Amino acid sequence: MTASDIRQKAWSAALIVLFFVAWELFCVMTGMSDLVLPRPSEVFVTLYQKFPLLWPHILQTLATTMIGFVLGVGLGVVLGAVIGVSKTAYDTAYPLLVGFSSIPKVAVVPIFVLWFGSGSVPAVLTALSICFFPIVVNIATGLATTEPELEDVLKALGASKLDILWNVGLPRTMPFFFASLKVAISYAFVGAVLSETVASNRGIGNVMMTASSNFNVPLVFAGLFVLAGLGVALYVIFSLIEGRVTGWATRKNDLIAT
Amino acid sequence: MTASDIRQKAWSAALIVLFFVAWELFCVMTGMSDLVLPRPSEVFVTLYQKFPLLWPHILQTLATTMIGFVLGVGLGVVLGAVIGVSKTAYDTAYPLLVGFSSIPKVAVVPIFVLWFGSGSVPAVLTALSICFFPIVVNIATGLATTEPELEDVLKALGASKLDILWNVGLPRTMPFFFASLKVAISYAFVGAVLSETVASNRGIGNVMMTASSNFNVPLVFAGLFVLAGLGVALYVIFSLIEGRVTGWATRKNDLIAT
Amino acid sequence: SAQETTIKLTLGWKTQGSDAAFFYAKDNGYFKEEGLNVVIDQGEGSGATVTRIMSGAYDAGFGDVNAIIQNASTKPQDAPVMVYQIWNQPPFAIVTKKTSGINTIKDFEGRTLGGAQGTPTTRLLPVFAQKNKLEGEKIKISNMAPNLQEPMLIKGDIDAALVFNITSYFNLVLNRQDPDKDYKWFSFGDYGLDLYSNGLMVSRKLIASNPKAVAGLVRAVNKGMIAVAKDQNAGMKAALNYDNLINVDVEKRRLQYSFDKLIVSAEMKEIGVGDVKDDRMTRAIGIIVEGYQLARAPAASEIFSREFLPPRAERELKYTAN
Amino acid sequence: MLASGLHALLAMMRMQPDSEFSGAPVPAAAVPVAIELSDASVTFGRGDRAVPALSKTTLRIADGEFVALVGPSGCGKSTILRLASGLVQPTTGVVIVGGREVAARALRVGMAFQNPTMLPWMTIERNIMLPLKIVEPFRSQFRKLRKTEFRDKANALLEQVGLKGFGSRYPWQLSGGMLQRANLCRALIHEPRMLLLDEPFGALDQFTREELWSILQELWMTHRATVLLVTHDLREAAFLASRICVMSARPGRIVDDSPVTFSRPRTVAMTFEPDFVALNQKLRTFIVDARSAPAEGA
Amino acid sequence: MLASGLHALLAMMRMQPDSEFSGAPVPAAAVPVAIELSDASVTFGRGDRAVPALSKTTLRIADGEFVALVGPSGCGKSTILRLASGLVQPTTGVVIVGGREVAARALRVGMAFQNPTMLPWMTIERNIMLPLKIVEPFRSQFRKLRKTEFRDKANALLEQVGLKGFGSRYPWQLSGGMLQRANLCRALIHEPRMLLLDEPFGALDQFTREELWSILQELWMTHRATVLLVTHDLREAAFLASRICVMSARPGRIVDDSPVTFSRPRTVAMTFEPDFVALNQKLRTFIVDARSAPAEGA
Ligand SMILES: Nc1ncnc2c1ncn2[C@@H]1O[C@H](COP(=O)(O)OP(=O)(O)OP(=O)(O)O)[C@@H](O)[C@H]1O
Ligand SMILES: Nc1ncnc2c1ncn2[C@@H]1O[C@H](COP(=O)(O)OP(=O)(O)OP(=O)(O)O)[C@@H](O)[C@H]1O
Ligand SMILES: [Mg+2]
Ligand SMILES: [Mg+2]
Repeated sequence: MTASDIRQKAWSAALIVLFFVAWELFCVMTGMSDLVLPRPSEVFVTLYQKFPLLWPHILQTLATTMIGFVLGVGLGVVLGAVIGVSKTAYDTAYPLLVGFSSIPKVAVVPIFVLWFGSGSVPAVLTALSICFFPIVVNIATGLATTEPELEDVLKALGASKLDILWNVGLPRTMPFFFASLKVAISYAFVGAVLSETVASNRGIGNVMMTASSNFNVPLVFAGLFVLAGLGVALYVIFSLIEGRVTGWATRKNDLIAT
Repeated sequence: MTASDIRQKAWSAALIVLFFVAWELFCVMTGMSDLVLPRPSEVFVTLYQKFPLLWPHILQTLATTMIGFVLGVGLGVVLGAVIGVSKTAYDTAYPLLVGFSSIPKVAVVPIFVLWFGSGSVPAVLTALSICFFPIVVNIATGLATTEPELEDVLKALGASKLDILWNVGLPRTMPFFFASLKVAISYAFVGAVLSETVASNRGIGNVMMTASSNFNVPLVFAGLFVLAGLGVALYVIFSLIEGRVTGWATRKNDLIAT
Repeated sequence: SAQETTIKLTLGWKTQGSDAAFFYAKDNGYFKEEGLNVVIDQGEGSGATVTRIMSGAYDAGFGDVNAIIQNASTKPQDAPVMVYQIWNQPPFAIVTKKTSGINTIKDFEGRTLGGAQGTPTTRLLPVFAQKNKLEGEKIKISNMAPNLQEPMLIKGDIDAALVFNITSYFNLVLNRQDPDKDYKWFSFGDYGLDLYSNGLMVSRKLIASNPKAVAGLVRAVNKGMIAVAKDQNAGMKAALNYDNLINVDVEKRRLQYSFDKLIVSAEMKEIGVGDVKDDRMTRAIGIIVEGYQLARAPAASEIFSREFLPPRAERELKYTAN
Repeated sequence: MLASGLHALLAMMRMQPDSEFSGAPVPAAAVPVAIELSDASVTFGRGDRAVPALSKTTLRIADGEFVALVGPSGCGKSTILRLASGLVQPTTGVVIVGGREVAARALRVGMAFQNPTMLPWMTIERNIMLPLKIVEPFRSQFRKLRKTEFRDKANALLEQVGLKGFGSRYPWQLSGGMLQRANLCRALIHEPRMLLLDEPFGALDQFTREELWSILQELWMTHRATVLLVTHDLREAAFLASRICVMSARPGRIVDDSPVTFSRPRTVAMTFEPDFVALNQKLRTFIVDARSAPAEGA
Repeated sequence: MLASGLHALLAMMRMQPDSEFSGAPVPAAAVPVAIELSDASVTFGRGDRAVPALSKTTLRIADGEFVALVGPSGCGKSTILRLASGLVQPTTGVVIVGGREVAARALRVGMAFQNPTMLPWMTIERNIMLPLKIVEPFRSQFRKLRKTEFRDKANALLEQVGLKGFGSRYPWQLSGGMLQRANLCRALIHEPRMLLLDEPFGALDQFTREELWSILQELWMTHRATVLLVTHDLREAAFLASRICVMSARPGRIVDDSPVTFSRPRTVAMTFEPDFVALNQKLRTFIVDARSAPAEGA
């Protein structure tokens, strides 16, 4: 089991490496200009060289993203729970939320800047406002589709709505909550960076914007790689938590007896 | 029942109207400059007056968004199915996808523009690339958490993996597929508009860009309202389909016998 | 310094060498001497500087006077005021490859020009055409983000680009082109559009509430300008100190370019750095009003205020490239 | 454990544990009514799609009675249990439980569903402790005692039904019959005043079943909760109940309601005695009649 | 319907429908083996968390045999069925079904799970038609016939089990017993060569149950599919099976394997005859012994 697990992981890692190799080859073979799409090797070299410079910006972006993300998750869970439980909330809030998230957040950043000045606060708010919607949707759907049979177990005991939500609705929704976290964390990064490109003197977004106005495309891509890396790192952390929390839902994989 | 249904809807509509009234009051009371946050009444007036001008742009954005969305859904379902079914695909593709979606698409649009020229193609591609991820995640999670008991029904008949996917996995995943559609359609609009602001001669994004450089913020917001409206309209359409397809999952609401 | 006044100042764009005067003034304590605590933020466009100030988020900024004219037309009470005109030559230009076969502006007819929406260059093209008797409707415009213009021009997707020369020149450099040898520049200033452009502007609120601070700010920036004109290397040191990500070689050239092409002119030598000529300003307003089809032509005094300028003698700028 | 919890329970209950109980149905006048269905009917769905599940039914169960409900498949037995537990509201008529119209919180209810629905994210132990987490007076002590006293309580119950050591398993790791026994434990753990059991022994072999009969009988004789038991096994009904109600085919009604007068405690051996067999026989005929009512879908 | 589908089926089967069948187990040498477990054991999980579900078991079922499997709760009966259907792979030993090692596609299998799992997004009718959608030769005609012949087939089966008119309902609109009957229909609809029934009548009242016994017996006598039936009801086992295997407590083994020689067709009346009662009695003792084996959790 552990051996096959390692083989599995090695195989996946190999495929990921393959992806970068294919990209490299594609650039070399088509003679792609590094002003359009730099070779990954070039990007990694740039990343390595500029890392000391990038580091404070990485911390800045990571911090704002995480704060926005955590707040977004909190807001998303609460809204999702309300929408999943109340029909009126569903009919009212859903259209407003869908409408709100159809709006490019770039248009909202200047408003945040006006109210809170440039820098971290707009980045946090943008990350929040871009990442909470997938969570709302998945929590609400999870709650709305909870099997009534499971809820009956608690209802028969005279449990309150809150008891039912807490003991049945939310646990049942966990797999989809974690699924939405994967989407939310990616988008939180996008939001924070977006805000940084518009209004901030620090952060990866700012670096990328500066680099891009200098046509330093490898540095832009180094920024993108950093973002991707951060996203993946957080994804891995959530995956580990997810494995513990939602094991019951993916029990299928356990059933193979060997 | 129908009477209470109508009351319900009326109540929701009232709350939505209330939202705009609150916004209006907020602007009036804080003496907010319309350069930052125009009053909704102002926006609606602008929208009404400029509607004939906006109309071709709306069609353009709607068309590119829909094409990108449909392609994104297709891609999302396929990728989600692969990831949900295969452990290797899960380990390989998930990190790459999370990485990719942590990248602000603004950074990718110029590449699309340089390859495919300015106009509709980059808009479609951006919409696609921004909207498929929530679908992948929800399909994959839905498949991974399908109750093995349900799959056993087909497995015992000697059904192929594809049969099981088609007859158990996908139907079981439908509620979460529709949930992700709500997220995806919003983001598809964001993507298309984003691309239009970068390079295009038509579309809401283009209008908003021009309006914003003219300091015509009410027109920018009119564009945002159009986007929100389109998002909500499509959400309503999906909701209707969803109601038919996933009624079994939300049967809870039917059980109240009266 | 408990009585220090905080002033939030926004640049026109991300950190650029041409902003060196601000960084130099800050680093050398010129602002402090005036009792000011100036917080410098990067900007999102020289037009957006005006919105940022109008919305109240910033007190001052480095931005485009033409955007003030636009806003002053409709919101005279809110529009910021230019208090120190830094670039007295317009950077608006059309650039094309020498191989494109465009030799005179007449050749633009029937061609596709790439332009960023709403930038003065793009917006003033009809006036440009009209003043030079071109058939405007024959010139096609393709909208694109500013940083796509040069790549699309190089790639041949567009025949010419509507640009700011100071930006585009260095974008071409960064795209490994030779902007002097292989490109042809048509500057709007040479074709009847004699406009002013970027300078230091402040909000009306600040003028009303703290005119002393405004005067101090202008004085400090003026000292910075004069110092940087003498020693660009010191200017670049200050810029690097503000933002360690800049490309010093290119930005230093950009700084020098700004002096060469946009700041040092016959007019500047005559009236000193920071000032404008009212009649030229009035003409410029006329051009903008026409180009943007504004409802009202603001007076030059609404746009530019001479009130805070240091005496002429203190505004004697001697530029020596080093 | 069950014995240990007894003292607290008895203090809360009005009845003496060792009253020489005859097995006869408690006269309705003497003892308060625990469950009362008055002309209650249930129809699921609306309009064309309406499905009558239960015809107008009147049923009165006294506090402390043990009533068995038998009848053909689909006649509405589970529906009556769901009415009593407040999970379903009557379409017409009234349901009063523990003196109040809405049943849910009126009495401390223990319910064993026909389909043993365990929450899949909890171990069996935690599933069984669920009522303690929800229902007062246990609820307020849950955080304190869940790792000690309450868990012991759950494990003692599990041991009694032959599931010692399975507490830490997840529901899907148990066989059908094991799940059903765990389900029974969950219905009992909070010492309910009203016990609603929907075929609690259906998936068990005869011997396990008979053992559990005796345990349940003993429990009832000490605690005297009101019990409503749905079963298909007439022997089971006759063994356990003090009164048996027979229902007709869908949509059901109660067509017979007879006391069971055998003395307690009853033994498995008694079920082979002529009196007992005769009762069974009588019930059989009722059900044969009941089934003959046409049962068609909408 | 069942009769109408017969001709096609018989053509595919090697056996003559009306051979005068004695009820004795078919000798292994004479008839091909349909299911063969050789020293097959099943352990769920790994390491510390390993749960032995089935001890090394050897069981050989000939083509066309009707075998009943009885034993205490949790002894591994369902596990044997899952082995035979290929849902579970043996931890040790070999399972050969229809001559091939991986069971799934070896034989046309009809399985009724202990817990009637219907797909909740399909009506009962469509649930029942599921095997026709998957299994050849029906599969290739499914698109053409699903609105006509196949649907009629499903509805005829539903009528036979007393669920006429319920085809258009959804699973959650049916009672426990009704679901179980629908579950049986799904196991039968594609005229399987091998029938795996896990307590198919557990939730049904005695009469419905006896009716279905007769239907199943009739079906088997005509089609001669191999049947493996898990049940807790010894009368049921003796009525239906031609061979009864008794299992010991968890982890189970087969402790007794005896033929049932009563002539066919058997009737309900026969179950009260002394011979029959004696067989039951004998089985009871086996099970009492089997249960006495200690059954503890890990
Ligand atoms: N949620 C529901 N929606 C529609 N009809 C329902 C629903 N629940 C039950 N019914 C119908 O109500 C009738 C009675 O169901 P109930 O479950 O009470 O039967 P039962 O007596 O418990 O049967 P069984 O012995 O088979 O469990 C059945 O015909 C069933 O089809
Ligand atoms: N997925 C699983 N994981 C772990 N243990 C399991 C799993 N499935 C079954 N078991 C264990 O295997 C043993 C045998 O289970 P099985 O379902 O075969 O019993 P059974 O004979 O059918 O019992 P019943 O008559 O109660 O249905 C049980 O002890 C059970 O706990
Ligand atoms: Mg029932
Ligand atoms: Mg079983």
